[in-house]
Amino acid sequence: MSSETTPPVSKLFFAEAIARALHEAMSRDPRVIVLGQDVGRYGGPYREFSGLHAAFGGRRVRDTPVAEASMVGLGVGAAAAGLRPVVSITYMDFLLLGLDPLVNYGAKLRYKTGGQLGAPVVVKTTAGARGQGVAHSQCIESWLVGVPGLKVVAPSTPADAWGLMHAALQEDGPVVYVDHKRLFPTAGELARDAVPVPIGRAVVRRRGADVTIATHSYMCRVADSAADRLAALGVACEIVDLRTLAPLDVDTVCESAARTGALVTLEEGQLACGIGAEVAYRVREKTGTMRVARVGALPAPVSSNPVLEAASVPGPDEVVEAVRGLLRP
Amino acid sequence: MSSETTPPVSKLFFAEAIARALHEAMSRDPRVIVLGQDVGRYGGPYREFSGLHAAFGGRRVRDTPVAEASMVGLGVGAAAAGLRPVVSITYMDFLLLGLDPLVNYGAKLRYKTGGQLGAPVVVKTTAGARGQGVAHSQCIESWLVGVPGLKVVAPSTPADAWGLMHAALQEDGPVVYVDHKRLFPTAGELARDAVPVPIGRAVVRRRGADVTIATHSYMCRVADSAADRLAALGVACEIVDLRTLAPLDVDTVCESAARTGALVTLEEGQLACGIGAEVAYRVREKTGTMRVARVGALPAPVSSNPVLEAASVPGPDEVVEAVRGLLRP
Amino acid sequence: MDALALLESMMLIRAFEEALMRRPDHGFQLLSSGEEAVAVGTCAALTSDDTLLSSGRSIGPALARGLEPGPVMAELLGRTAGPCRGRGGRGHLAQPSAGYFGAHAVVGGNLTIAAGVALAWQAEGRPGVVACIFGDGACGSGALHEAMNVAALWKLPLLLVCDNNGWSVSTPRAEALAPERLSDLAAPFRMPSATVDGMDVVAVRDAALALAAHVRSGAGPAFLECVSERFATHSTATRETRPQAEMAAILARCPIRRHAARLEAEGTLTEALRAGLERDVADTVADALRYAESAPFPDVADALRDVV
Amino acid sequence: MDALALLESMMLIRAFEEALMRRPDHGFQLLSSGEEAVAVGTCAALTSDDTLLSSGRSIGPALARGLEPGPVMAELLGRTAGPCRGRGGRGHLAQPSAGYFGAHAVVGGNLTIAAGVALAWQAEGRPGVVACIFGDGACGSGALHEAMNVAALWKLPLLLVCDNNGWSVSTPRAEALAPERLSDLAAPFRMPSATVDGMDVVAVRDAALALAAHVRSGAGPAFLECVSERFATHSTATRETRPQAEMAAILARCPIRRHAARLEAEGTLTEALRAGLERDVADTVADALRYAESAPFPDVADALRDVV
Ligand SMILES: Cc1ncc(C[n+]2csc(CCOP(=O)(O)OP(=O)(O)O)c2C)c(N)n1
Ligand SMILES: Cc1ncc(C[n+]2csc(CCOP(=O)(O)OP(=O)(O)O)c2C)c(N)n1
Ligand SMILES: [Mg+2]
Ligand SMILES: [Mg+2]
Repeated sequence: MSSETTPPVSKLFFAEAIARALHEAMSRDPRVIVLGQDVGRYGGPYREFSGLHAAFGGRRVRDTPVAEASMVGLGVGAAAAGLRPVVSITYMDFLLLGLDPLVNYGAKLRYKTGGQLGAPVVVKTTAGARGQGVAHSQCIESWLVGVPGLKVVAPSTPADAWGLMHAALQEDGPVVYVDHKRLFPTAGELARDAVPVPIGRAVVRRRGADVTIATHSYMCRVADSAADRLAALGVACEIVDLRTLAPLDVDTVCESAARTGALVTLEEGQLACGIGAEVAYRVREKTGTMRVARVGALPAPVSSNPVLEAASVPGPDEVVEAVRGLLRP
Repeated sequence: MSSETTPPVSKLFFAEAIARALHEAMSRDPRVIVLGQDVGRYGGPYREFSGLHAAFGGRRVRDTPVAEASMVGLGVGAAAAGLRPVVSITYMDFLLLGLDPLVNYGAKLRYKTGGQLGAPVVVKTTAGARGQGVAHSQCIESWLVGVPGLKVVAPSTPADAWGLMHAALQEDGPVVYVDHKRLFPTAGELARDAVPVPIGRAVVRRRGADVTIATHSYMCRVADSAADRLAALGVACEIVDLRTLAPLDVDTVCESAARTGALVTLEEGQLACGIGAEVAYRVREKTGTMRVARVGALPAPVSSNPVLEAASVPGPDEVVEAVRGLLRP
Repeated sequence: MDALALLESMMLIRAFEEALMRRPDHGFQLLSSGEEAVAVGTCAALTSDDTLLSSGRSIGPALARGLEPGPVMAELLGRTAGPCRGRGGRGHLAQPSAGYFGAHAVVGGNLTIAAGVALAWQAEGRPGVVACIFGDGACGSGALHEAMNVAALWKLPLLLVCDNNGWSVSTPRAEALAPERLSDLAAPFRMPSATVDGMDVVAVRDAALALAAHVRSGAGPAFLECVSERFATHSTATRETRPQAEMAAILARCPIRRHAARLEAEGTLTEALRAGLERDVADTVADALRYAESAPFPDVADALRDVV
Repeated sequence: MDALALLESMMLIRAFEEALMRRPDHGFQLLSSGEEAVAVGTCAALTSDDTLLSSGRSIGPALARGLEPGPVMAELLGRTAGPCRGRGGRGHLAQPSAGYFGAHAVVGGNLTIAAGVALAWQAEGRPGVVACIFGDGACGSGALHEAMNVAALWKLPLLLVCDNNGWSVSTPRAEALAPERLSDLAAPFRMPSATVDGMDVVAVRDAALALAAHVRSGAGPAFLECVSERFATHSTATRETRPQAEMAAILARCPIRRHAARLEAEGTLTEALRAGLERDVADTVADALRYAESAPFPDVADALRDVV
């Protein structure tokens, strides 16, 4: 009877949030197409493209050969020619095969043509470790952050998965959309009147007065577990979810770190020349001196071996230890 | 008559130093081969392979198709099977095409096989801007620094070009050897009794009490020009040539920066998640607070247009400005 | 390799995988069941001079190549008694000392590596053949083109074996690859090629022998396409997309039953002999499991070993 | 395009490059001299519905496609009056509004991009053909394989034109590519192909017309190999490796003289007509130079424009 019968939020899984955003965007904009391995009837390795083939058919939701170089090239070229392709590269490790068209062409297209052409492609790919071994676990977001002309987003919640996909599809240039194997089955809420998540805006996920943890993607959940443990020890963590890695919202991190006086960066990828190094540099540039620690993977490949995998990627233990080390007087 | 008739040093150009090191290594070790585009009779785009084809023939100095993915794959595979290939990837931009075999296979091979196999390949490639445009000018050393299992060297003088090539050829795993278009015609001296340059050891190129400039490759020369200008203004710069980017010799930078009290990092590549961010982080980690500034490319592609190229990559002006900004009371 | 040995080798792979599947702790696996004849037939053409590389669907190739089942099982279960100390796992199983240069889980990723191994062998004057088994999916990748071109140009001792099981995860080969036969891809490079029934181990072995002889002669690479069937889902972690009715027809094409029937018809295989083989294979698998179970997981400190 | 127009178009490219070479301030260039017939013959088969992509050897393709010589000259000299505001230069010259989607200086790099453009056009129901000119060198790259496979599978409106000038910098085509004819590479993908004399503009045009008609019909891609000669060094910054005697024979195969001789023999071209064409072309080039010279270099602040 009243409008209250429609709840103001819906519950959904991360994978569903991607599919929903794509469904909405494809309904609205005939230029949006999806290219990828097993994105069609199969619905994507994590069901994140579920229902799209049924709704939009095989010409807009295309299964491709296992040929990442051409998949990215096709997406970039089609984008330059007027479509808005979403290219699914199953794992970020395979993006290495498609970096030439993405970096050497797509990211530079607007610049090199003096604004005549642009390549509004969304390359959606999945990072992170979950038992799949050395060539299926890597997080190389930090490489992309230094490529002028590229934007990089990395949602950690279903709402952001939805909102950042919509935002990415409204960009004029290439966007790499990085999700994470361990996020797909996580659930969350999406407001019925949700709007796209602005690219370039971090968000404070948890308030706390003692230390700021700046992180992204699945590591937001690790940070949260660590924060729970630290809370029990009397340490209140503030968690900043970067959400967008390029451009990076340094201001939000600075505001938080200025409040707490201490910053821990947390990433699943390698520390060397990583996201943490960049965040730390830029925060200190603005705040002057700042106590900083960073947490990331061990400098080693990530094995599919459960013992070794757990040892090499950061978990709550490492975060707790880093925070305690930093706050030790 | 006496041994003094043989001068203790010889003068040579950077390109010659590479060819000489390879000639020596190939004479000594039949496992060393060279693979690359136009490395044979032509002697390499910058004559850096000059004379090798004549000396060792077409089976050890092989021209390849323009197919970087397979060039790196061949080199890595041949290395794993017992050779010590040097693969020439003309420009670092094209290394993007070969990152899958290098990063997903070569760098992880020793680890994933539990030490059964390794891939002692040297991927020699040329970075930097010199009028060749958006897809022929990039410096992506920072990407490689975060790949466990890879070493990365970047000589700035003929002696180091010689010494690091020898060192790279003695490694048990893959090494990326990054030179620079603007270095090939530069000259320098090489001691007759020179020994390989240890991988992982930076060197102080210029002594000065006021500020440390940590840099590598061609930017060492830019730093030196800036230091000359700053000397005229009464500022004494110490220049640390990193030489090896992975592993990074943080100690040498720290010692210098501890003496001077101020650090400027300088790289030709992008700042975001770059070498400077990493050096700055690790120096501060060791020295506590430290005044730091970083200098790198503008966040834009590098055009072949001379005006735009000069504007986008760092030159002495930017270094002078950064140093003065940092030392301003 | 004689006809009975071919049968036993295929039976071992099947039994090994069945035992592995009964365990809850295998992570997930890419099974070779249905495709045993491709691995076994190929390996029957290889000698101890040769080496083998494969895709991440590695159990069949590794066992067919003659690796000890115990260490293979240990590797798949993450134990340090595996040849890669339990860190390679299914996707990166390797034992070069046993003629298995290794699996690589990047589709198409082993093709240029294999060409590089062949280049080293040529340079060293070694007599062997480098064989690389890859899926139909890998035929879409540019790496195949680059590897074929350079192998043909340089006459590398490379035997390319495409295990065309008709699928790349959920995508049928016809929707991913334009050529009529995948062996057609070899034609422009002027290398000999053949397409054979990959469910017939003798056909695979004979074609592999013929093509390997060409490679062994120094005349350059060759390409063998084996048309096979995947009995299981793509991996044990992926959904089946093929209708049940279709699956029944597929499973009916079992390469083991087919070869056994042939041997029975020929009189080479008796009921008793077959029962004996089954027992042997079961014992071998049981031993392998015991061997693997008795070995420890790696230590946490191992995570930083053998990195550089 | 009539026979005289073909001649004039080739003459313009030659005169344009000669004028450019007389300048000290062109940085360095990859010239199309000797290969004019490939660009002109191909473009003669294209309509305003179509678009063209090329390798970094872009002057011939751009002018043959009908771009204004003034802006092209401005682009090559780094002036803002170029279509890319002087920032693309030789390697990345582009003017999509004029049917030239652009050059890309990564060898083979435009192949999958062109397939993507063709995909967009197919999706939008546009009638045009997407033509991509690439060198023999690009035939070694896996991108060609991937682009051909997907174009054939999806019946993309893609015309692949290989300008086989026999060299990749200093490496002869025979030492880089195993196939007998490069058009053989198209065969496994079941697309029509042809190899023609790339020094004969009429042969190129006719073959391009026939293959473009196939593409235009919606039947999918086609592959045209044009065997040509490079008159200059790889780039004006690289060394010549071909012996002088060989060069004389090569230069004697001039596609412009050949076409002119044919037209003279047919009576279509008179001495006066030819002199008139030469004057026209010279005037056009002189105008182009004036246009370019009168335009400024970009401002330093431009370095941060149009990045994202
Ligand atoms: C470069 C790359 N892309 C995607 C994947 C994910 N993937 C793993 S196996 C597979 C299917 C490969 O099909 P095929 O080559 O036919 O081998 P099969 O699984 O049928 O044995 C895919 C797409 C991968 N491992 N590597
Ligand atoms: C991927 C890549 N590798 C190497 C180069 C360097 N390079 C520029 S042009 C060229 C030769 C290409 O030969 P071809 O394709 O036959 O074209 P041509 O120069 O003969 O017109 C090479 C190797 C490049 N631009 N891109
Ligand atoms: Mg398959
Ligand atoms: Mg050529």
